Amino acid sequence: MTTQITIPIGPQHPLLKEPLSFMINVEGERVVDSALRLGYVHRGIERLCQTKTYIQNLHLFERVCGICSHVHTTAYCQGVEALLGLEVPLRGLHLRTLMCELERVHSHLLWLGVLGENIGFQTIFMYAWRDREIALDIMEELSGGRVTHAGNVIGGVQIDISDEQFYSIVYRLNDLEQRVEKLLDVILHERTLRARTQGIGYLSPEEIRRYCVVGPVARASGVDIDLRRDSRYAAYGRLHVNVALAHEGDVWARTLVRAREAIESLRLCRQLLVALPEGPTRVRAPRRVPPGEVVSRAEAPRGELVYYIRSDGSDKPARIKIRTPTLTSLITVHDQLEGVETADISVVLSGIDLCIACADR
Amino acid sequence: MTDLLDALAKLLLFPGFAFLFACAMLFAWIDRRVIARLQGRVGPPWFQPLADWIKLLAKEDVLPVGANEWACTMLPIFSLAAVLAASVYIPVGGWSIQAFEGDLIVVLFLLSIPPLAYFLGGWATGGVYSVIGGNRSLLQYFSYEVPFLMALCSPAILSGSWSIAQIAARQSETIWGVFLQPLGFVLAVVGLIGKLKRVPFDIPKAKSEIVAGPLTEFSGRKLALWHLSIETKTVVGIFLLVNAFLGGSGVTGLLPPPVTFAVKSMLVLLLLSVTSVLYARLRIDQLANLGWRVLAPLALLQIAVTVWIGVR
Amino acid sequence: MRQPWLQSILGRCVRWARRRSPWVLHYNSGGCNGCDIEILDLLTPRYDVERLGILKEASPRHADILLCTGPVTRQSRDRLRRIYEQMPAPKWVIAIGSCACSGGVFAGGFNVEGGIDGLLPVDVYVPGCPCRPEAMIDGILTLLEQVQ
Amino acid sequence: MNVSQILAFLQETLPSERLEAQEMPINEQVISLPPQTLRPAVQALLEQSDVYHLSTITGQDMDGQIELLYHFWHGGGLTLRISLPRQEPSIDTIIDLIPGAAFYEREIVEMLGVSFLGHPDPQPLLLPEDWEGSPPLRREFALPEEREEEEG
Repeated sequence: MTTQITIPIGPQHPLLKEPLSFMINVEGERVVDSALRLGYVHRGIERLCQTKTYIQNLHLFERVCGICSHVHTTAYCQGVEALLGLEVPLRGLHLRTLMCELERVHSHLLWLGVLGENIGFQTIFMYAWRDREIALDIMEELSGGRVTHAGNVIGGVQIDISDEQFYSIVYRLNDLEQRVEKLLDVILHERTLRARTQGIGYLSPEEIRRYCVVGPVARASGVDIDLRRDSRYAAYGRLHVNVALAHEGDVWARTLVRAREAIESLRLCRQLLVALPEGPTRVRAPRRVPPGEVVSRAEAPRGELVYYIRSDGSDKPARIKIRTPTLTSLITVHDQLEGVETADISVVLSGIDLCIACADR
Repeated sequence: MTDLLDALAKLLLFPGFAFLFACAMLFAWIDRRVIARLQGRVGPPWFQPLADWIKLLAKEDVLPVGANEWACTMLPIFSLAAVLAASVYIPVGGWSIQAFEGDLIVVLFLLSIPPLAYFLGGWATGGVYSVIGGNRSLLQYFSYEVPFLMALCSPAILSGSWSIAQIAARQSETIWGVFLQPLGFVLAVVGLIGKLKRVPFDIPKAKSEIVAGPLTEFSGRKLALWHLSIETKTVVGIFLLVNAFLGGSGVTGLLPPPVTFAVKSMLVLLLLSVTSVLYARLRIDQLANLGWRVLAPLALLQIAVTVWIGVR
Repeated sequence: MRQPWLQSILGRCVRWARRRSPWVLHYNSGGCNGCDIEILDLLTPRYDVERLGILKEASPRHADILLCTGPVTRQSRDRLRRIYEQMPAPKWVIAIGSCACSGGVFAGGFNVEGGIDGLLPVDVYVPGCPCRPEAMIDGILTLLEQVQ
Repeated sequence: MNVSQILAFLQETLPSERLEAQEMPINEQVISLPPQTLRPAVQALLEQSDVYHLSTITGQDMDGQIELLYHFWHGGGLTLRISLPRQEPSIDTIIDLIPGAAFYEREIVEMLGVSFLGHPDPQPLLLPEDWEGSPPLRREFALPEEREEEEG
């Protein structure tokens, strides 16, 4: 049989939480070709931010993506602070990093749940999201927001932590670590999960390098890049980050990498809390930013996040360019999809951790 | 006249269609509730399946342009009718509406009609997801049906009768099929999961892949009938397994027959619910492999052993 | 079916069923994902809306309530309208989140057309950026109280 | 590999230019290149150094020219700065060297109207197909709000 049919995936499809359109040509049950259409969530943020002041933009950039909201403002604030020549107090840097790591835990657990749902494993979805609530609770307690936190300001953070909170948070982090380890155990041993994810969506290290892929997808193929260790921004210079690596390059390896990263993040959170210095959490920042340009990088849950900021001396940015990690892995989808079964489309797409709001901006 | 009334009451009320409908709602609720509890949730209230059903009945009934309206109306009815017809021959807690020597075969035959209606339903609406779902359901049908049939043959061979009531009676006198033929029971349960399209064999209606499979374009009353047909099929399938492997309503001790039967049915339902919590959905080729490389040979082995025992 | 008493009983049954079995469909027409993951959160153990009979459906044909998140972008506009048209009556729309209500922070962007109500008849507005799951449950229940 | 080494061998590949590295905050080095030397420079980077990761390409509308910034990451930041004329800007594509640049180039095509010579599929990435008017990141493009302000 050589007749091809076209399956539309999206913009509205249960597999996708956000709109994105894939036209997938199928021969029998095998994928022959795929075409991607982005832009359903394109809000023109890079243009819109030029009409807002640096402080208003904090609010906007937090909403580039609702999952990794804190790391967006981290990269943005870090860039603006560099332009201003501000030295953020150590306590502020620690708290900023703490939120980044909590966000990573929440993002990875969220992803694990979505993968579970996409391969028909409802229970994993329920358990991962139940455990994720612990991380959300801690973030809510610190900042007042479950998903967007408004924790970062230019010059530091506007959150602080008291002694009682310290103990309760450490206690809950330990609890969460045990739960994540249990989930990791399931990933390692559950046979149907392995049957669905092993050998699917393979990317070789060479492909990763050629497509400039970042984050857990790259690390699952054995490409060792992690800005937390390589760039040592925020408080990461004071920590020892163990980078989780795998070499299989398939969706299963990505699952493992993400689960191990979540455990490592919880460990980092404890390190950050124990070494939390005394002092102020922020310094005052002027409204106007001197002319100049800066490239600010941070490691989002999905990989390298790049902000390019140029100031012309006014209180509004002249140009801000955001490159989100999802865009890098979207390029590889076409290659990953070629030749897989139609049933595995959902596995491949969830494997790269789609965040269309990030990719479209 | 009284005979006729009696027969009608049996057919329509108990243990006929009304009873089956009530069971379908009850089983659907228990199933959802058990799954929810195992996933750490609360789950729906007891009237949930009924509310869903009434709501669907009262909703607008639309079909996409290009769908075959006649087929789309008739297929859910066919499917439901086949299940109801099968239920007539299955003894429930000691009562049965109809029985004759060989009704097992009739039931098995009638139970294989709904998958075909399901497949045709996918083609009749004509949506992409529906057609793919329909094709998958047919492929799946080929994978589970043979092991399922062979697994249900062995209790019949062992008890020397093709009547469901006879098989159940023989087992409750001697020893339950599940102890004598554990392999056969496992195969029958796996086959039943495939028949009911439950996780891990919910391939034809895989939500994240093809939306809702053949039912994607159905709405309103037709969807309600499809749901009812699937829910009654669950009940009939469970009752069949209870009769064929667990000794039916046979008295095992102190409990009266209807209670025994109810307890056994609940056990099988629990088994189905727990299985659907424990596994991820398989791929269609993985299911075909499982069906033909593992289940079918095992079923053959099972029959061979049964015949050998029967001869001795 | 002409008898008024029969009709009133049937009507009551249907209203009872509709209030207890709202199946929702979710479409993000351009939001930031924050509200979307909170909607998914409704299904999980802490909020578990299945106890209220709420199911998240995959096909527009099965759904009663359309949960819209995000502002309407130019590309999403036609798609959103089509999804709404595919849903069988009676159907309702809930705008979830500030941007679905009014455009929110994204109002004024070159690709953004504003809130959902410029396109579809919205029954309930749930503001918040992002909305808390409790607020969404409250929004759905507010809608159900009005169901006739 | 540090930036002075990179600068040295880039200078070797492009003997006719005078290359200089400027510093940007947060560990970033910027080297300005004329447009026609971009491809040889990228090729040299890929072949002779361990720089392979293109983070992104930023395009911006400066006063007299369109600027493209190719941001690389190799343990430190390296940015290649290219200036193009505002009228019909065009430059050679690099996606045959770095396939990962495909989306970034497409975005610059639609957002700034720069054409990439040799790009196999330069259709819009984010904007709707029926987009009319000037590319949204050009200076002459005004948001509805800004238009009202100008008129009012």
